Amino acid sequence: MSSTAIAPILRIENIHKSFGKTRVLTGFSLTVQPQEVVVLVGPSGSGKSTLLRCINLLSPPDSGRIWLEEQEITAPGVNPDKVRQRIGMVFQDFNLFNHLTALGNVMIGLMKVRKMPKKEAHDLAMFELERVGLVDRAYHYPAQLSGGQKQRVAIARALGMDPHIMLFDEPTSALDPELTGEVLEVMQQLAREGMTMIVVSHEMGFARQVASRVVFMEGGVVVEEGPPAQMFEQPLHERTRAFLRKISDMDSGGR
Amino acid sequence: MKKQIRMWMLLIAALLALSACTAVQPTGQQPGAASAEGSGKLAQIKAAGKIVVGTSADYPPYESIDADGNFVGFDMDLIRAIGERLGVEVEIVDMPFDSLIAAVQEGKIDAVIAAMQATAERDEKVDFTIPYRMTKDAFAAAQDSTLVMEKPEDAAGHSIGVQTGTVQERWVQDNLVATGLTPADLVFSYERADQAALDVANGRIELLLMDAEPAMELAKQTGLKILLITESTAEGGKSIAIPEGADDLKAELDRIIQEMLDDGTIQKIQEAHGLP
Amino acid sequence: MEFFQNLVTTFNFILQGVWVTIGVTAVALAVGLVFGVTMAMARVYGNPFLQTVAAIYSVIVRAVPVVVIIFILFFVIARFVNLSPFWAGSLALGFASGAYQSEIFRGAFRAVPPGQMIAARAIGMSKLQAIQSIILPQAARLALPAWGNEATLVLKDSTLVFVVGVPEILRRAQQVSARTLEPFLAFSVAMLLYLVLTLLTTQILQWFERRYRLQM
Amino acid sequence: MESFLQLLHNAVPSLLQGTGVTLQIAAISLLLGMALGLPVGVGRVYGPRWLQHLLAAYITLFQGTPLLIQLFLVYYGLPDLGLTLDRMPAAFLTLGLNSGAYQAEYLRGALQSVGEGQMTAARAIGMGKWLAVRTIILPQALRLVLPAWSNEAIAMLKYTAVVFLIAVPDLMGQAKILSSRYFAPIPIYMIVAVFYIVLVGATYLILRQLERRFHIPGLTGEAH
Repeated sequence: MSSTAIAPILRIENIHKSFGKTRVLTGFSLTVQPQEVVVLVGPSGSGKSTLLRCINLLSPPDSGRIWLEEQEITAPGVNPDKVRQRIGMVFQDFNLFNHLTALGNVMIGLMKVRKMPKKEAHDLAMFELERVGLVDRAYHYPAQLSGGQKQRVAIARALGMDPHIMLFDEPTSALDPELTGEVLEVMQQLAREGMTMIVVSHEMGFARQVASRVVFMEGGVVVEEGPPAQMFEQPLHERTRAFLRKISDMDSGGR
Repeated sequence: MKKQIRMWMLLIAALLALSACTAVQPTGQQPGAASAEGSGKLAQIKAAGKIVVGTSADYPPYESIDADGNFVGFDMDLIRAIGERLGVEVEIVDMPFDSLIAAVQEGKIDAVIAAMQATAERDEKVDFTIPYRMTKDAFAAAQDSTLVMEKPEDAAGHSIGVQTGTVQERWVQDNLVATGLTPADLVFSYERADQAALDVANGRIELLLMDAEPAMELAKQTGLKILLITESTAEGGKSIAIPEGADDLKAELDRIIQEMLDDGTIQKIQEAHGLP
Repeated sequence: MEFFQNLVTTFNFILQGVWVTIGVTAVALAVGLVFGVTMAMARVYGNPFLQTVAAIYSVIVRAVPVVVIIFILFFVIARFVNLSPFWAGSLALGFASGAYQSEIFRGAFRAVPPGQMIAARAIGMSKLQAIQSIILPQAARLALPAWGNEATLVLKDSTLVFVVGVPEILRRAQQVSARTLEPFLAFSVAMLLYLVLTLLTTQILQWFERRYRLQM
Repeated sequence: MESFLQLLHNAVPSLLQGTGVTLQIAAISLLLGMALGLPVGVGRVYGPRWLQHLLAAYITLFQGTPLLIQLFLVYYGLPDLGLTLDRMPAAFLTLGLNSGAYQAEYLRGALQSVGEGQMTAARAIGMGKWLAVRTIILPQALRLVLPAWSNEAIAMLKYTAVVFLIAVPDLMGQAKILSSRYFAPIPIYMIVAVFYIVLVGATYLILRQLERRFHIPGLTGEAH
């Protein structure tokens, strides 16, 4: 993969997804290059979360094709479990395994999915917890952690699987405002380390600083995309402008 | 935790005390008081116009239930005939055999007719009329059983079923278990005689000990064979049980039974039910 | 053909026990309701003495098998009044159910927000009035799902009164099987009849629940 | 009082024997019920549609009918079909099948209350469905089900009291024999009631300890 920098890590082509009669994705396409940080914005119901779930096949698209590192993962016969190991995912409401400690949350995938011996899994899990700055919370259960800490454990859990790309589904929107910083910091650090990331978020500050590209989607398709500077200063579409103005206002108003 | 344990202990102590109190009551009853209360028994029954009689309707040809749910059998016809002579209606109540004595004691029923034998032990709790029929017991086994019995003690060491609260249960406990001939865990006390018979037929137990005639009847129905008919396990004859101290009732019933024995009424009813 | 005839005979014979089963269940539930609500009220709103009495009743009765309670009460009741096995058995079953129902209603009383009681007292109601007209109607609705569950349990436990000779479904099944010597047929029919009864009860209770659901 | 002590003296040895039988039946049936309830509960939630229906039918049958009829059908009825079980196996089987239905339902409730997010997260790190059920969902559900399971254990202890009707000499069976032997039903059944209270009380305290030992902060089922 690293031999040609031009080869995209992810290519999404014209995917459709409906739930019953509700059409959520209506011909969505996107290409992501290695080490890119793509921030996905759009009004609620525009299909952002569904898109992430399509990418790691948690809910496979009805039609259209997706390539991950030049392998078509929507092709029949592909084992979705194997695909997901290469895609890390972080959820809005953390979804930490409630019966396991922070350490256990990171270890379980290593042992059960990557089949690591316990000792090795332990060491790697500790390393990942250190990456998110939570070694001192290793033996705490989820209920004993703050929201921000939970989300950092969730990130460590995803990182433990050694993903080639990370998906973040509104990682800070369930957090109290004062706790978002620690999570965004970890994400920023990941970006610096060269992790490819697709982030659904309305944290405009983060988008401005970290994103290589901002994608505005609405009605299940990409309306407009571009580098943050361009998207925030002079978006082409009126709808993009209106939306970004609204959330910028909310952003500043909230602080 | 400690508090909980203490509470449990308290509860248990209270309950034990309570059961101790109730235990004293029935046995501690003044004989005088009991007979005073019982002296009106016959009058009570006459006044009510009916006598309530308990039975355990699982014992053909003595007592069973027919297709329409009526009580039929020798005992049933007999008690109805007695009721006629008493000049009262007869109401029959079906209950487990082992509850019958207690039910009389507690005054739930006025009398018991259930192929019951007047044993000394039962006589301490209730009174009995003169016997209306002498009986024998029978040992039954499955058709393919190779067991041969010449005397009751030959049952030693074989699994055996009896009905709870019967004299046969008592005999087995006293003569086979207490003497070490049969281990206690080979003796099974059944709620109903017919269930014990079914278990012999199904091969779950080897032997069944019960009254001879019902045993023969059940043996016919469930395909058992009778190994031994004996008098030595049975004591006395079949009597009607009535509350302790109900002397007037006893006198009247004794008189009627003697009359029926003399005039051949009982013989006739016996024959109607195939009893020799 | 013979099997069919047997089936009809057996079915008809056992069917007569259905009404007895329903009767026992209804009486036991009603008795249990009276005991349960009274004891729950004593437990939640009573003075320490009443609270203790109600707690002991609930704990002891629920720690003892229902069949043991039936045996004890069958003989205890007989000591005081002359009741038929049907009434004695039903009362005993009701006494047992009362303990379980008292737990259900205790939970329901507790689930009614305390503000309700305060508000009722504030408009000048006495404690008993408040319980009667404000707390009880709300608690009853809250208790309905658990109570429905208890109702089906009592329906099933009503087989236990067969030990004191009540001619309900199981007793009749046993009687007919003693005659026809086809226990499998007899008990299967009994089982089927029971299945119909419980499913029917569940349906009725669900309808009630939907009708009287309280938005809280 | 003296006669009561005499009665107690006569009754206690056989009642202790009966207690042993009662405990044995309760324990084995409970374990059997668990061995059955676990796969049935999981299959009821995660199995294919046809299996879910089949398991639902099993549960309805055993929850919708009295234990006593089930016991009679197994013990007295099955020999008609050529299957003659001895009394103890019949007791284990019936109580086990019955408890299995209840345990499956409790587990189903617990599994469903674990929450979608746990499954999604497990799938997201590449776990297969069954691996996720085994390592993520089930360990949580089993802890959630522990209180219900404790209740079931106590209920089982009490429900064993019907096996005397197939001539098993359990606590209740011994009581029946004793009460007709000494013609003292009320005191005998009261003593037996005390026995059951002690058994149930001890079981309750032990299970409470167990629940405490397996407690995990925040895992109460209400979190969702």
